[in-house]
Amino acid sequence: MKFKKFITATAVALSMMLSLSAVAADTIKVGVLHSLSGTMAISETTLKDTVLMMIEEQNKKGGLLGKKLEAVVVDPASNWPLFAEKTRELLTKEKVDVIFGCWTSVSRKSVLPVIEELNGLLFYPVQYEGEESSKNVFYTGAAPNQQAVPAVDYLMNELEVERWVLAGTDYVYPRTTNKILEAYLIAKGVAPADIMINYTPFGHSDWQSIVADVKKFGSTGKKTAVVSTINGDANIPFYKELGNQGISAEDIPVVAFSVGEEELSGLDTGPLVGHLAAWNYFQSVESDENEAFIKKWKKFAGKKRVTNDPMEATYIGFNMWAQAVEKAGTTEVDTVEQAMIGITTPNLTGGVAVMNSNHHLSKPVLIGEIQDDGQIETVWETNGTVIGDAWSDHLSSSRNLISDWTAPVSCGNFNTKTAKCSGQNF
Amino acid sequence: MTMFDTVKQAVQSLHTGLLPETKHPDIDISHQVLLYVEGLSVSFDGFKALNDLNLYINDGELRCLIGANGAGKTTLMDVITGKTRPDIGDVYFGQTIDLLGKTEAEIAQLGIGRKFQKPTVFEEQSVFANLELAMKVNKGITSTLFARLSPSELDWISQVLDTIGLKSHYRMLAGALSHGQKQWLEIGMLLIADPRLMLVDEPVAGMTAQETERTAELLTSLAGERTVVVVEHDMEFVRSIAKTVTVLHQGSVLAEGSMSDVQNNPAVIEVYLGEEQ
Amino acid sequence: MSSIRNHFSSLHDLREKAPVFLAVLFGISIYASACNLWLPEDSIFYVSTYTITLLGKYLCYALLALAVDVVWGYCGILSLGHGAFFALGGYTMGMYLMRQIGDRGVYGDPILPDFMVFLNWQELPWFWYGFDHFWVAILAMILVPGILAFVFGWLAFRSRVAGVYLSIMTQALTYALMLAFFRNEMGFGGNNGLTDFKDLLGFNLQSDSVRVALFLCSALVLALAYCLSLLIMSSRFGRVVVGIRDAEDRARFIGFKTENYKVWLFVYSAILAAIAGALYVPQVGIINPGEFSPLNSIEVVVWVAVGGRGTLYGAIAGALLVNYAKTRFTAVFPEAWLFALGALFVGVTVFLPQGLVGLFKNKKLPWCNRKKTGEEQS
Amino acid sequence: MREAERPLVFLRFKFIDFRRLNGGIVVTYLVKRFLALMLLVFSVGSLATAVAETDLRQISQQLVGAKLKALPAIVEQFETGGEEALPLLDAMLNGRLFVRKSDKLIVIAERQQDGDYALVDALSAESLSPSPKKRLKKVKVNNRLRVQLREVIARITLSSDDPDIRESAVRNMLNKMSDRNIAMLAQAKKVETDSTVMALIDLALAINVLKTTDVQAERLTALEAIDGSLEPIVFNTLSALLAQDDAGNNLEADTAVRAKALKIKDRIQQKIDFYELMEKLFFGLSLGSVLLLIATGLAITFGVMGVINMAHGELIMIGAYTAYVVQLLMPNSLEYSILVAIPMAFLVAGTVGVLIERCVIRFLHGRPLETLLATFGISLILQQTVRSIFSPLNRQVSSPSWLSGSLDINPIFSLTYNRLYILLFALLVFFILQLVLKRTSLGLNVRAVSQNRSMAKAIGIRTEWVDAMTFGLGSGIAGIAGVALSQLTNVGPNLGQAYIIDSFMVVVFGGVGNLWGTLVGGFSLGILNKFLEPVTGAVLANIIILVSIILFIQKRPRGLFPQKGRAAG
Repeated sequence: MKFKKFITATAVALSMMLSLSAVAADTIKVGVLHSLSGTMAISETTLKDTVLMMIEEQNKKGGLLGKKLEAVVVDPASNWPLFAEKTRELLTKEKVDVIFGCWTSVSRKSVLPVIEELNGLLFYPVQYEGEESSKNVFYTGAAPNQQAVPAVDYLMNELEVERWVLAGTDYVYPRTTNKILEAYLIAKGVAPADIMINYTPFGHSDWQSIVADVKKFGSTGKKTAVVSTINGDANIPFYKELGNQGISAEDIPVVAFSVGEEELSGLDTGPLVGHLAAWNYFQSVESDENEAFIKKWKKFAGKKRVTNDPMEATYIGFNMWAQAVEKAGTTEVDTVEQAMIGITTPNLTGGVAVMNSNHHLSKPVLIGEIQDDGQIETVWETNGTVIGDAWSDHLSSSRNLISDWTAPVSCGNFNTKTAKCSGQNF
Repeated sequence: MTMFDTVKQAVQSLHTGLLPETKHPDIDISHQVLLYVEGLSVSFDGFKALNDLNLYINDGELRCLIGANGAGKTTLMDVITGKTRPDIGDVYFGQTIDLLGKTEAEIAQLGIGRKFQKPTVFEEQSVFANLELAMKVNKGITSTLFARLSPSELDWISQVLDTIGLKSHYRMLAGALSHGQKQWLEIGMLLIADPRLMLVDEPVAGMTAQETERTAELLTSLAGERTVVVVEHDMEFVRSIAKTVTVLHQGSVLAEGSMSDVQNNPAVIEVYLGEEQ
Repeated sequence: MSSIRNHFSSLHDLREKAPVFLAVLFGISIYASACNLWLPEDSIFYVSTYTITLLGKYLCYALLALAVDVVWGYCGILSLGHGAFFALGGYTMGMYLMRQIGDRGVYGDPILPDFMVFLNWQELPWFWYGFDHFWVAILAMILVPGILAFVFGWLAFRSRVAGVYLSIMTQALTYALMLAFFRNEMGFGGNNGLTDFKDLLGFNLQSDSVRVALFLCSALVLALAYCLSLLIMSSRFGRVVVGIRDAEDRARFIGFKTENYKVWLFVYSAILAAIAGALYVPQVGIINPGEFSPLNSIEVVVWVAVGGRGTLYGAIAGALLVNYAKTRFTAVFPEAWLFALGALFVGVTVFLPQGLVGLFKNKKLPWCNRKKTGEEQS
Repeated sequence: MREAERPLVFLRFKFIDFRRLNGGIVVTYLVKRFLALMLLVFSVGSLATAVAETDLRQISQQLVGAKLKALPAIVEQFETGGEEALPLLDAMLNGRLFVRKSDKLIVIAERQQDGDYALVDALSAESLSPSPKKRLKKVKVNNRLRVQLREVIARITLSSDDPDIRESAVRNMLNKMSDRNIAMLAQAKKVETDSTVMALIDLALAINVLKTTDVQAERLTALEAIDGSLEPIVFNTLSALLAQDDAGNNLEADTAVRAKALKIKDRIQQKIDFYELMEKLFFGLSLGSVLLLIATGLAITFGVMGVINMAHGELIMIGAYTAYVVQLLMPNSLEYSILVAIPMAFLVAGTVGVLIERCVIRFLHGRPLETLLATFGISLILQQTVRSIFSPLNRQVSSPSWLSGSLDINPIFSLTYNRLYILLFALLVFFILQLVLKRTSLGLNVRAVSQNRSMAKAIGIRTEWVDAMTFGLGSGIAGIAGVALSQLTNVGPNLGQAYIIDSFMVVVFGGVGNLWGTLVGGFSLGILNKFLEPVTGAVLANIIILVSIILFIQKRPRGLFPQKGRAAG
């Protein structure tokens, strides 16, 4: 008898531990998949807060389709396999209707198979290396042609740069970006000897030799610039070393793609002043939308908080999704996905963002100089917007690929030469 | 049956092939000498622990080494068993086997057993397992992986347990034994390994008078059959077992001879016994 | 006294200890699998695929913990680099899975994995050859970590590097490997690692039944590894190893070439870790250099310490418990996880050197006691 | 390569035509002289007519509301203002030039502690009442303008009284050899008294001669004048002289000039090679000094006490955060806060160390592996604590001015001050520590306990106290290392983790229990790294070093300088 009872008790306990059925509710669930701990928490926590702010605001407006929005926040802890696991949790356990999340490329790559398998919807708000277009993902950050290429154009045309240092952290985004830039520069007639490429590990802090090399490279009398895809932590020591070795922004300007207001806040920006950053948004941009957004953000998150480009991308992504849901009248993924294409919403720089059929946005490109108060002042911008290009035209491997999620192509990587769509699971 | 008989019987049974024979390489003792130590010097950081030491141990002999602390007794044992490499000198086992190039395990497998100054047994394992591990069997990995105790091995362990008086404690963890019992266990581990040469470092420390007496008997009974080198501070004990005594002083041999010879040696009296009296 | 012979045979231990463990392990796995496969989704007993995958992951961690326990708990070799073997095993499996993608990659290249295409590599590096065959991957999974462990162990143990030195060296080893695998030139996908797997042996990795099968497979392998380790540890070999842990000099002076034993055990453990890694990768769907990070390896050690080192089931229980706690904890209170983990480290080492298992042992649960005294009398 | 002011372009073309004529050399020379004369008259004239302040004010008022594109023309006008305009230009260069919105006055603003800005009239230098930032509008400046500003400032300061300022002015013009600048330099040469500045001017003129003249004798003399100079421009000029076109033909026709240039270039190249070696050595020593600093504390806790302190990195981090907090507490004296931070960091990290020892480590005596795990747990807790208090964002400790910039030994070899000071500081810390261990009673006790604990206890040394103090000492030094690191890298919760493996490697490589080993180990690893890096890249260099240490330890398990003796056996 006792034994039987024991068995039953164990079985009940087991099923309690293992099976947790979700309670159906009449809310629309929004998954937030940003690391709140670990190395990426610094950057990602801000985006989590942005999504929460947007949800709060949307709920004040009465929610969507007559339902309230409910945020489901999980912490993938900067651990890439955990991103996949948490995505599965969000989609199968929590049954969220959309996910806003990821920062690093590797986290997106980790999430991708799961989100495609379970047919979820992900909004990815960070500038990235391109070379991807999934049916289930909308890329609201910049593709290389919306950040790197225009920045190089600016340096070449406005600052008459002739010699190029492409310095980056050794991971896929800098690798791809530099590959694209190298091809681009050579196509523009820059001699290979005038391009120096350098990779450093994450968190590199001893920049003495590299900066000395850059100095040497730049002392041949030709105007030299550094195109930096150096990641996060490694930046400050890099700029400091530049300053200490007597290289000023006028001598050798550095244009960075991953240094934004958030990274600069609270820092002594002395050594960085005059160096450049290329983004699609700066907090300093003067527009009504931006002013309102900054005000809301400071009210929501605190007076000292700054805004940055991935936040704008999140803002645009969220607004577009809300519009698409209203337009589709449902949160069902396939319908929303189709409804998304062609949606327009005001961006924060006074223009309009359009979601293109390749799941990438049209964005303006801004080049700014870093100021001593940690803000970035626009010094140049593109005329109008640039359409995000999922597959770079400058890489031999992807030259023939296009992405178009409307019929009749309906493919993320359609080879225009062979007229074939490869690598899709559906 | 006295314990000598037990041991002798056990040793005989071993030799008559009860145990799977692991062959000792032939040790050439044509000159009666089992262990040659010649011109041995060891220094630590400038301190000469052994200084041009010469020592010859005959086969079957029971030799006592005495000397003040720091005289080099333990270092000598370390060198013989391969733990310490000398700066210069030779150590030969028999006529032909050079011990210096060999590791501890190889030396042990040649038939040189050692008991440490501080009793060292496998504390987390039972007395039985301690003896099992020390037994003279193939020590290779494959054979230990698939080893099963044969009845004769079991008997052999049982006899040694009797000899060392731990029969009733065979399941006990060695760590739970008293200091004296650990000494016995370690002696048992020496016995069961069936060594040709036994190096015994302070065997009676921590033993009662009675146990000391038994140890003395045991060691004397072992001599002849095997060669025993004992290091001991307890003069009474040394006197009771020793035929030949070697006095070490500052890393070299000061005197050698019978106990009484040594006791009357003026040099010894000055540096060692003199201090004691 | 004659009973002792039985007691000293490995099979005895297996008969004694394994059945309970196996019953619990298989009971839970089969229950969960059945609930997943045959119950409708709205049943309250339904176990989601998410849970299955999670459990599968735990089992892989448990196997890794077992591997660490074998060297640390039994032989006193504290390896802070077992994550390296785990990751290497994972990479070999990942390479196989990568090759299985074939021309279904985004660039549609029939041979080159995507990351090679976009790094402009023209042909497959030599070390990727053969990985389209499962058996090559399996062979590599055993050989690569095995040989690494052998070379490292052979060098380290022969020159008597031990204790904390060895721990620091193992940590340096995994750190060096992490840096190496981060490099894109290495040809293992750099920081992104290997991902977007499609199928394994022709089965679609994303189908529920394959996930369940993988989970059951993990359970089976864990059970096998447990039994094998139990056999080894209760053989004379196991006693030698424990002897080496407690008094290495003594073991040497009774004729054991301890370094050989250690190398052997280290290689065995590395292979177990590699198998764990290989099972882990298809279940979580990604392998990247983060797995080499020294922090991961140290975390494994704490699982073992929490469970109780020197007992195989302790290590397994520790891995399952800590990971379950981690999943729960990080969901509720992410900020505090590091505090909890840190406190666990300190608490266990200071107050529970024997781990949770030790807690039960010291309490002298009635049935343990009875058995012991009973045997004492026989 | 040749830069010319726009109005001169036409003439320059003419002049090239002249050169093409056979026997036109003399004519060319005359034209050149003529041009110089013209410019001279122009510039002297502009300097002579010192512009009254009112005119300057007029110019400066154009800045109000000016677009970025209009600014270069305005800046150009300031040159006529001479030294009067310098403060304004300097402020503009540094982004401190503002327009007061109320009266459109151009002011130089400096942020005060209370957040308001102290204002000074940009031209009259008259102090004005402070104003909040809202009421000011910054005069925009970008890189292009900065370049121009520097040139204008250089031209103005060419006649400065201070030879150092003149030197930097000449150096600035060296890289912008317009004919106008050359003319100014030639003029300045006549009145120059300082030999260094004179040499630089000569150099500039000589390079100009090389570029513009065909007279062999003059060019050879010019080559002589630039011989041995390490200015990059000299090397570039020589390279240009020796350059070949795509077909392999020499661009320079004059073989004598070429031969001489080649000789000089080789000589300079040799020097450059030598200084590059020196530079690498310095980089290596500098990296080594960082390694030494982070490892010294560990050498004490690990080497002397045998405690594996995995929280060592976090103690370094605590030191760095202490520097940050000290800086927050003394916002008025940023220049010296770092000096205050050093003893503070020692105390704070030392106290934390003592706490760790008292609360955890003493229970784990003789169980090194457990200590390793427990201290690792502590490191996680410390990290998360810091993250909770200071946020996960990186904090930055700003560098005082005496720690910024570099000591220029010659144009191609300079030592950055922060690295230089850290190198000296590391050595200082090391030797003080040696003194403490050798000469004080604490040191004696520490050594006694480390060699024979029970004996030390028996003779009445309070081993527990000594343990705590030793651990505190090691931790305190880790804290000091943190202050030094705060000058080099980010101060963040992960700071410690980045260094823990490195510091263990140094200690193990150098030999545990031997501080000298740590010194040699740190420096040799640093130098090795910096010599490998250019060949293999930073990542591979790191890997190679790690692997070689692993192999080295197999060969010499006790490191470079093993502790000998029976105790070690």
